[in-house]
Parts: sequence; structure tokens; C-alpha cells
Amino acid sequence: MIEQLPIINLILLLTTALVIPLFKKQRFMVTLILSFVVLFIVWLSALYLLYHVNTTGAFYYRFGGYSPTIGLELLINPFSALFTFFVITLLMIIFIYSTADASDGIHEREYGRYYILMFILLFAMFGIIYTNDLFNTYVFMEILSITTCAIISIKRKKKNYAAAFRYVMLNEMGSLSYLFGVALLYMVTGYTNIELVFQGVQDVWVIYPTNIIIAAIFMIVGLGLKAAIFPLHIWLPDAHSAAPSSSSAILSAIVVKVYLIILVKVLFSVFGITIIEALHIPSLLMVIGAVGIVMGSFFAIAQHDIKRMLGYSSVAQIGYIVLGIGLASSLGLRIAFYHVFSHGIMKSVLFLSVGAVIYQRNLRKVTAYNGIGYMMPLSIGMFTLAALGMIGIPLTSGFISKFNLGIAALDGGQGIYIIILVVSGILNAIYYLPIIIAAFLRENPENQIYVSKDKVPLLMIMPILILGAFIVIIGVYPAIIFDLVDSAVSTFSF
Amino acid sequence: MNDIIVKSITRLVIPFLQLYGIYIILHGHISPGGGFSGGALIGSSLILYTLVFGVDRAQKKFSHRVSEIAESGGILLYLFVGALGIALTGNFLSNKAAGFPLGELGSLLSGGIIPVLMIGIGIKVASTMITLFHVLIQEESQ
Amino acid sequence: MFQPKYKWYDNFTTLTGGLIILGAIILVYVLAGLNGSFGLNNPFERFTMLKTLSEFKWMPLLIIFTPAVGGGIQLFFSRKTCYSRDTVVIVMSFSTILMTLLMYPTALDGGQLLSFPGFLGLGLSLKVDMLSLVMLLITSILWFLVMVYAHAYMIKEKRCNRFFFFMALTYSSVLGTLVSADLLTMFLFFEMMTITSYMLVTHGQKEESYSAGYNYIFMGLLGGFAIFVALVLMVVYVGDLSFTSAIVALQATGSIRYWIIGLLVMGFGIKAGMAPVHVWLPRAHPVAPTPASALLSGIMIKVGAYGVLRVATSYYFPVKNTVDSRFDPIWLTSETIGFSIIWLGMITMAIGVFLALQQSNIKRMLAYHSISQMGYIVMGIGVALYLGYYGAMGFAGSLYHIINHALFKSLLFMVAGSVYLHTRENDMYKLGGLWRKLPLSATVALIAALGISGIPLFNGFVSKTILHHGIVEAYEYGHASFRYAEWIFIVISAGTVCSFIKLYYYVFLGKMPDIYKSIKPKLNSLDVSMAAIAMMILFIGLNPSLILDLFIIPELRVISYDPQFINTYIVGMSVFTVSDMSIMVPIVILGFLIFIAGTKFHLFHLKLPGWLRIEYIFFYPSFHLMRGACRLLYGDQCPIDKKEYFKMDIKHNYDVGFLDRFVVLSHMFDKRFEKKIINSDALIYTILITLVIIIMMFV
Amino acid sequence: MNLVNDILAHVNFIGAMALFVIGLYMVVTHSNLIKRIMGINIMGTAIFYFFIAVGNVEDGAPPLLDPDGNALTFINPLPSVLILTGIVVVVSITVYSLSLVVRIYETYGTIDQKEMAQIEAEDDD
Repeated sequence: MIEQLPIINLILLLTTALVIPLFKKQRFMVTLILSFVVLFIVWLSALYLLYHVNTTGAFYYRFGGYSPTIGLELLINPFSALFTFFVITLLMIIFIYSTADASDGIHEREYGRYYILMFILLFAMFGIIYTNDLFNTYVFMEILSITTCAIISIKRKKKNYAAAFRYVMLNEMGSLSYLFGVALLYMVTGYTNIELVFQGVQDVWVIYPTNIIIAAIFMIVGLGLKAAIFPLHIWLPDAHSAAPSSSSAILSAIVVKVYLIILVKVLFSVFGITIIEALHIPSLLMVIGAVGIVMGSFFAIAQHDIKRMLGYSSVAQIGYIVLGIGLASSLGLRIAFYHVFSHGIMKSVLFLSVGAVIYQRNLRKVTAYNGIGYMMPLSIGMFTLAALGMIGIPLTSGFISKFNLGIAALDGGQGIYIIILVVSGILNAIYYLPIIIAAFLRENPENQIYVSKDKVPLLMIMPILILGAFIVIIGVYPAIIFDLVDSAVSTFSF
Repeated sequence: MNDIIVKSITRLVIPFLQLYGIYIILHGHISPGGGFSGGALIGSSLILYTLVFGVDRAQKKFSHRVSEIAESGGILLYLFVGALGIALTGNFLSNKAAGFPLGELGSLLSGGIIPVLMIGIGIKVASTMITLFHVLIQEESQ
Repeated sequence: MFQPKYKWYDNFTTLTGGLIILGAIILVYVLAGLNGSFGLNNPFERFTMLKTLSEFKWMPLLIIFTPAVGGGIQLFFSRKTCYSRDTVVIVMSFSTILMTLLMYPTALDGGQLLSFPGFLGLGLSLKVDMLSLVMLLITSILWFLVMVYAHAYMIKEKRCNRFFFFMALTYSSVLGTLVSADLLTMFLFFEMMTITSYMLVTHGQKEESYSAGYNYIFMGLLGGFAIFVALVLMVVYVGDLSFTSAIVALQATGSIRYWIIGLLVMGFGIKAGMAPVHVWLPRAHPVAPTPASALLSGIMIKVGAYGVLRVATSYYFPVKNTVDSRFDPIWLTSETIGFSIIWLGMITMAIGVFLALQQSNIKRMLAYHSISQMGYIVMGIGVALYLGYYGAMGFAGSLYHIINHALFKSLLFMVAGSVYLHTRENDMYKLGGLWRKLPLSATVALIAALGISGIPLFNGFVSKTILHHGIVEAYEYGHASFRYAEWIFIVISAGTVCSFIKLYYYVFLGKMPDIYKSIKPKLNSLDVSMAAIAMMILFIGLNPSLILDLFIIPELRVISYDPQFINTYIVGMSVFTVSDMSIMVPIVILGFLIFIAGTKFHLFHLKLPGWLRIEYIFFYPSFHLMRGACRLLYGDQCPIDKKEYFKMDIKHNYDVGFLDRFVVLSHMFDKRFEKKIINSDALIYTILITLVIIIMMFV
Repeated sequence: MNLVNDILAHVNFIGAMALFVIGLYMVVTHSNLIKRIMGINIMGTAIFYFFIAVGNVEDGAPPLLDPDGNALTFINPLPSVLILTGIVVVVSITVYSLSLVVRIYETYGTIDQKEMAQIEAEDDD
């Protein structure tokens, strides 16, 4: 029965998405309760799978029992189990938030649709992480990008449509590039199953290097476009800032990470470390990551809209993960995975707390945050915590990421990137600190001296607090994550 | 389009189109074609109806609610049949391994669960096409 | 409703006075007992319970958490009255003194290591050894007294609750920095200190405090990142972060060892106000409320010095008893480092005094003196490193001066605060003749000024003499250039004397302006705490060997210095010798001469040309670079926000900070390119993919 | 002659690449949203063409099981099956983006990206 759990998760998610439209629109509460129950069940099973693969080892799931040469295959190993667990945990917490803050620009008629999209999103992400097949990844990726795009355009505003259009177009280009890479690999190996392709690529690497080089380029650039790696981040700031608060958190914290996870799979499971090192891809990735860290922060400084600023900050933080991947060592990958967690949590907190501010006061301008800390101490307090994490102050998970990334870079003989980490910390401070200072130390015209309560629904403040607690927990005792991440890293051979 | 020729020919053609679509769906497992192509045929027949007789009449024949249910229902059928494989001690979408009769090669009743899956896909594709078309048309008319 | 008959907590001064007397009795009893003077026995042997308590393993953690927990409690009490809140503050601070004293026997044995493996990835560890204990003791005593002072001072200010809360958190992190036993733990608390003390600097919420605070936090973060990089280098090249000798591993790393110590000195040095990176200090200290600036100058900058001292004498020194010669090649690294640190200290001293003489704002002047006095301490650290095996004198001097400077500098700040509280004036040229109105303040100011000037019988004399011995030894055993260093030392001491003659003359002597005639001071906790510190200054000045015997010599014996050297020169050292005292005569005379010359020729109102300012020298090239970039983007006239572009003008070189310009630059860059980048979406993809194909195909 | 033979042997792949570049060119140079969608469709078609060309076998028969059991050379059916899925995906993307274009036309009154950018810039000011 345990072997069936992954597919049961997928079916459950898809079925829920299909069942929601069958409910009457008035019974919105039913939808929410059903959604939460399903999410909780999937969460439990993801947790159990994580425990299972870490104790008894990885296993395959074959659709219809066909052999992997022609059939589809899911691979559940510590890596995929860990990231499905990450995705579902974070999404469940953000879901709780979204139940209270669904009003952020979404028409009442669309509430049900929003949750349908959320479930299809989750379904696609689970599929991407579980699947062991390149073409299947493509299909799930397309489902994911359409769904994401629909979530962006669910707010009926001018900017949302433009952002969604740009998103869908660039993502489609990314997907097609990826598919082109798959086709080139299929041409020389004859398979789409990742492990078989890996074998084939190693065999034909000497005979058809051109095919493999072009495949690698197209796949990496395509995924880079979808993962918003620096010069290809064009769509991200608009898309993430236009989306409703809770979905901005989902997009920045989870969805972008999923593409990075595919990138890791493609680099280390499909091509293998020897080929990508021979192609100098790691050093290229490192340079791109470093440039992204600096430029993302540099653009973030200039933003007036706080959600756009957070979007650019995501671009910078993705640079960290790319840098970690580019180190192409188990230390580097370990910290890249850790940062997926760390940034996921921190960015959710940032987006959600900003969402709470927008919910209560409708403040989107960076300069409008004067004295807001007295009116919403909990939200802005958590914002502060996460922002300090972004800067890299100890006791937050951001410090652990930065510290270990520095160690990994130096260990891999790339000590120059430590300077990038420092520069990024300072740049992050330049745009986060004024907001915090204004929020807590500047006077507001309303002249609030005394701290008052947040006055937002409990369901909104609870998720922020839970995630904020996570920042500190995994920042103070990172072994919780590192133990899991280490077993995930060990599924890749270096 | 208030053209009598178009209207009459459409009335004539649509049953054949739909019949052909059903034929393709049902023969999906023994000849080229299948749920997608057949569903697309049925869907285009409905689009043709909409084009000729207008959205309002088409909506009466094939309302939004119906297409919503058909969309969900088609894929749910697929999932249900696939999940039967799990129930019958196989994997998801198991065919022979779960004990479905495969029948004789070349006959209509063969291929285990594949014809059923094809029907599900056909419903889904047909209803999706018509829904999308209606949505697009209504957006413009608004 | 229940009404207590006697409101003892209302009578704050009585309470604090009682506590201070109690504390003094305990302190004198314990110290004298430990030293064996007055026929007292060692209290830890007399009362076995104390001995057991002192071996309590969790004491370092407890001492960190006491103020933090107290912060929470006082937030709860602050809803009722200021008095109940401040009572909590006082009790908490007092209990830390007792805890520190309790740890003495264990610290004497080298301290117990309390480690928390797994925390922050590499594990944290705490340990209280003698060096920590000295710092802890002076910190806790001073903090307690400043808190007593703060009650009376802050009662008229707004947002006291926040102030005391962040004060408590800062206290926690300072204590944490002092008790940490590895670099990671130290870094953790050091960063916490930067963040929490920021709230103290910006407490006033005026424009100048924002700009000073901005300066403070970014310099602090820069320092934090410098330590961070050193930390990363240490982890990769040495592997062990605990404060034990790592010189063998470091010597194998080539030039990396200099990078590590350079970054650490920069990181801690920023907090310590070391010469080229001191720019935040004279801005931040004056704008903070007086209790905060007293502690900033008294304790927090010492934490930076402590960091350098701790790191250098542990990582860069060999293991004790493995080396028995000054000429062992293992000392070469520390000699090189020490050489540069001595000169850094000299520059810091000179800049501090020179700029202090130009100031008219009392607090600003005191802040510059903090820099200068930090120069003494840094120089002592340099000597301690430079002489290697024989560096005990420098170490003793700098540690002693840390204690002394903490006492007299915070006392001076408190006097400045007291004057400000009564007159609302910080400009010394507008004050005068206040000794009539504020006799107690005038007395303690005199004591503190004599202390900082290094007059015999006051505490500054002791440490300055030891430091003077140190620099003379550096000359005798080492490089000939330190002969000049000694001269500079003397000239700077004279500058200090002059500066305080000036301060005392303009504030307390001379003619009193009429508006201050109406001042009616009354005794409150302000005076109690100032008097207590003055007493301590006198006590140390009269018993100079007590601290040496009890605290410094045990610590020196732990470090791998020559025991022979310590026994010969430091044990039983008397500073009241004719040769040592006679050095003060030319210094004082020179000080008077400078003062007379200064007042006569208006040298104190000299305004230095702008290009001499440190910020100017550092940022001038970057100003031009950024301006050039802006010109490149927009030409001479700016189509966007005029107000923003204004900041790039050369005229506003002094008002606009580096960061502001950077933000403007980024705004311009964004205006110019962001939309273009976004609109050329597919083009970027195409260019990138073509580029990568070209790179991969032809590389 | 060799070159011509080479080109003839790989004419499918070359054609696919040419289509891809044409599609990309369209996406890059045009600012009309519908034309950009068309460009993406062309890119997609190029890749499907490429995929199917990969599966092509010289003189292969359609991959249908013959009940009589005559052994034949079949064309590889897998790429075709995959591409069927791919086509569905691209069609849905196209439909989705077209519906977005409709909305954009409603809100912006134009479907030209440059004009949209101008309108946005005016909105910001």
C-alpha cells in the first residue's frame, strides 16, 4: 500500500480540483473544509513517505506496470520525498492564510476557481518532483505554468493581464526549449526515462557531443527562464507583484523552486557531473548566480512598490541557489537545497506580512510604512525577522545559508564568491532596513505611540507566526533540515 | 449567420460528424485515432453549431453547467478506471496486470480498460473545446 | 483596594543607594577576601555553599538570559509605573554582578566549557575564564550604575519602555559576547549587539539620530560581514573555532592568516572605533540618550577591543608551555600583526585627540576622546602581540585601560548628561561656572578628568603607566621606530590633559551665564550613581595592584607569555615610582601650554578643510564614479525626480551620504533600463542562448 | 556532393531548426501580441516536427499491430504519442493566451506591446 501512496496523492489532488466546481457556489465553506482535509491527508502521506524513504530506501512506481523503456515511472527517493514534503507543508500554511485573505483583488465569484487552481498547481508540482521521465516533466511543467498564469490573471486588473501574458509567453518559450533538449536527447539515446537517458548520454557522449551540448544549453536556458535566473527574470517582478498576496508567496516561495529542482535533476541525473563539468556549465552557472545576486538586489533597491521589491529580492535569492548548484559539489548542493527551504520560508513570511499590511491598510508604497510597526506589531515584527534573515543576521535561517554557502564556495576553491555574499548582505540591508526603521522608528501622522493589536483575522496572523517561528527554528538548529537534505543530496553522485 | 443553405447543411452534417467522432473514439485501441481526435471532432461539431445558430441556442443545448460537469466527469472517469487498477492489486492504470480481459487482437471489445479511458478522454476533450470556445465568444460579446 | 502603607519602591534613590552600598560591601568583602587583605579569608573557602554555586555549570547561560528575561518582565511591569519597571531593571542588573562574582573561582581554574553542539550548524559554546570575568565584572557593575542613573535621566524622556527593553537585550548580547568560547558564538552575540543597540542610538527619533543610526548600523553590518568572512576562512582553513591556539594550522595557510586577522581586526575594530573606520562613533554617541552613550562609550566599544584581544591572543599564540623563547619562529605571525596594530592604535590616538580638541559639543568631544583612548587600548593589544613571548605588559596595560576607561568615560558622559539635564545645553562654550550649582557633578567630573588625564592617585595613571612600559619595551626589544611612538604617546597624553582642562574650565569654572542662575538641583539617583563611579576611580587609583593581582596576573598566566617575565616585571609592580610619576610633569605642563596657546590663538575653533575628512577621502572617488554613471545615463539635466538628482550634486557632498547616492543611482538605473529590459523579453532569451552556444561550441 | 547528400539526409532536422528560428524571430521582432503567439506556435511546431523526424524510420510502416503477424519495419510510435500530448499542451497554451489577449484588448484597448508599455508608463505617472 505504501507503494501506492504517491499516486494516491496525485489522484487525490486532481480529484479535489475536479470536485470543487461541482459544489454550489454558495457553499464556499464546504470547499474550504474539503480542501483543508485533502491537504492535510496529502501532508500526512508526504510526511510518511519522507520517513519511509529515509528508513527503507527509495522505490519506483510504474504506471500500469509497464517497463520504464516505454512506460511512465515515478521515483520516490529522499530527494523527491523531501521536496514534496516541503511543497505541501508550505502550501498548507499559505492555504490557511489565503482563506482569510482571499479578498485581495479576487472577485467573489472566483474564490472556488482559485482553490481549483491551487490544487492543480499542487498536483503539477508533485508530478514534477516525483516523475522520473523527461517528457512527463514537460507535461507537468506546462500544467504548472498555465495554472500559475491563471492565478496571476485571476485578479481582474490591467497589470495582471499584461503580466500574465508575458509570463505565459516566456514560460512557453522556456518549455519549448526544454522540450527541444528532450528531443535531442531522445534522438541519441532513444529514451525519455531519466535513468536510461543518463546511461545513454554517458555512452554516446563521445560520439554525438554536439547533440548533447545543444540539448544541455537549451534545457538549462529553458529552465532558467522558468526559474527566473537573472537575465531571464524579466517576467518575475510583474507577475509576482500583480498576483494576490497569498499566491505571490506561493509563486516566489514554491513554484520557482520547483523549476530549480528540475534544473538540479537535469544537471546531475540526466547529464551527470562529468559531462557538465566538461562543458563548464558549473562555472557559467556560478557567474550567472553571482551576477543575479548583485543585480537583483540592485534593482530591488530602486523599487517603489513593496511587492515588486520582494520580487526582485527573489531574483537575488534564486542567485544564491544557482550559485550553490553551480558549485557542483555535495556541499554546494546541500546548501542550495537548504536555501530552497530557508528562502521559501522567509519569502513567504515577507509576502504574507506585506499582504496583511495591504489587507488592513492598503499600503503598497515602500515609503508609506512610517510607524506601521506600532499598528501591526506582529506582522511587521515577523517581516523584520525575515528581512534580517535576508540580510544574514545569525539566529535566522538566512545566516545559515550564507555561512554554509561561503564555506562551500571556499571549499570548492571559489573563494571569490564570498565577496558576493557580503555585497549581497549589504545591498539587502540597503533596501530592507529603511522599511523596518520607518515602520518602528518614524512617526506616523496618526501619531501612534502605543503598541496596538494587529486587527487582522487570526487565520492570517497565525501562518505568519508559524513560518516566522520556522525561520528561527531552522536557523538555530539547522540540523533538522540538514539531516534531510543530506540524504537528498546523497541521491546524486559526485 | 441567417443563411438557409448553411443552416440546412449544418443540420445535415452535424449528426454524421458526431457519429464519426464516436466511431473514432470507440476504435481508438485498434486503429489510429482515439479519444483526443474523436473528442476534437465532436467538439468541433458543437462549435460549428454555435457558429451557425449563435451562442444562445448552443448554450441551451449544451449549457455551461453541463459542460462543467462533463469536463470534470470525463477526467474523473479516467481517474476512476485508473484507480481500479490499484484496487485490483496492480498499479495505477494497470491493464492486464490488474486482470482486465484483453480480448482478441483486432476486435472491438478488446484492449482491457483502454476503450473506457478513450471514452473519458473523448468527453473531456469535446466539452473542453466547446467551453473554451464559448468563453472566448462571450468575452467578445460582452 | 489594598494600599501599601509605605511605598518603598517609590523612593527609588533610597533603594538604589542601599543596593549600591550593599554591592560595595559585597565587592570589597569578596575582593579583599580573595586578596587576603584586611585579614579576611577567601569567602569561597569559608562558605562551601558559594563554592558549590560557583561550580554551577549553567551559570554562563543564566547570566546571558537574566537581562533578556528581565526585559520581558519589565515590559510587563512597565504597564503600571516607571518605578516598578526600573526596580526590575535594577534588581536584574544587580543580580548579574553577584553571578559574575560567584564565577570567580571557576574562572581562576580556567573556566568550565558549556557547549551546545548542533546549534547554528557548528555548535555554540560558552566559557568564563579570567579575561571574560574581568570584562563581565566591569560590564555588570557599570551597567548597574548606569541603570540607576538612567532611571532619573529617562523619566523625562518619551518611549522609556522601549529604551529599557532594548537596553536589556543589548545587555544580554554584550554578556553573551563576553562569555562566548568560540568565534561563532561571539559573532552571534556581536551581531545581536549591533542590532539591539541600534535602537538605543536612534532612540531620539530626530533627523540627526536617523542619519547617525544609519551610519552606525551599516558600519556595524560591515564589521559583522568582515567577521563573517573571517569565520568562513577559519572554518575552512582551520576547522576549529574555539578560542584555542590555532597558529600551527594558520601557518600552513600562507597569506590567509593575515587576511583572517585583518578581517577580524576590521570587524571588531569598527565597533571599537579604530582609526579609519571610526566615522560612526562621533556621530552615534552624542545623539544617543546619555545612559546609552555612557554604555556605548564605556562598554560596547570595549567589546570590540575585547574581541581583538581574545582572538589574537588565542588563535595566533602558541599553546602554553610549548614555546620557551622569544625568538621561536612561531611568534613571527603575531609580531607582524602586532607591528601594524600598534601603529593603527597610534593613528587612532592621534586622530581622536586632535579632533576632540576642535569640538564644542561636550558629548561629541567625549566621543572623540573615546576614540583616542581606544587607541591606547589598541596600542596595548599591539604590544601584546608584537612582543610575543614578552608581551605581557601590553596585555596587562590594555586590559587595565579597558577597565579604567570604562569607568571614567561613562562617568564623564554621565556628567555631561547631568549638565544637559539641568541646562538643556551641550555646547561647552555656552556654559560656565556650574560648580556652584552642581557641586557634586563638578567634583566627580574633576575626578574623572584627572583619571583620564593620567594624574597619579587616579586610575588612568596606573594603566597609562603600564602601557607606557609596554611601548618602551616594544622599543627596547623590537623595532627602533617605536621610539617615535613613545614621543607620540606623550604628546597625545598632553593633548588629553589639555582637552580636559578646556572642558572643565568652560563648563564648571569661569563665569556663569544668567539663565542658569535658577537651577535648583536636588539629590536623586543620578548623583548616587555618579558618586559611586567616582569612588571606584579613586579606589582603583589608590590600590592599583588589587586588580592586577586578582584579575590580570591570573589571566596573563593562562596565556603563553613568559612566566619569568611576568614574575619579574608585573607581579608586585608599583606604579608610584619617581620615574613613572615624573613623566606626568612634562605632560601636564605641555597640556597647559597647549590650552593657553589654544585659547589665545583660537586654535580650538579651527575648521579643518573638507578634504581631510575620512568620509571624504574614502568616498570621494565613489562619488565621482556614481555621478559619472548618472551623467552617462541622463546627461546633465535629469528628466526624472529633480529632488533625487539633486543629491548627486557636488555641492551637497557633506550632507548626502554614500548610501543615499547609491540609492539614487539605482533609481536612475532602474528608470532607464528596467522597462527596456522587461520589454525586450524574448530578445534577451535569444541573445543568451546564442551567446551560450557560441561559448560552449568554441571554448 | 557530400554536402548535398548530408543536407538531404538531414533535411527534416534542418527544416525543424529553420522553423524554430523563424518562430523565434517572430516572437522577438513583433510587438503584436497575436503575432507573438503565432511565433510561439511555430516554434512549437518546429519542435514537434523535429521529434517526429527523430522517430521516422526509412521505409517504415505505420505502427499498427497486424493480426496476421506479418513482420514489418515500423515507424517508432513513441515520438508521435508524445507529440500528441505536446500538441494538446501547446493548443491549450494558445487558447489561454488568446483569451488573455481578448482581456488585454478590453482593458488596454490595444494588442500592441509597445503601446501597452506606453499606457503603463502613463498610468505610473
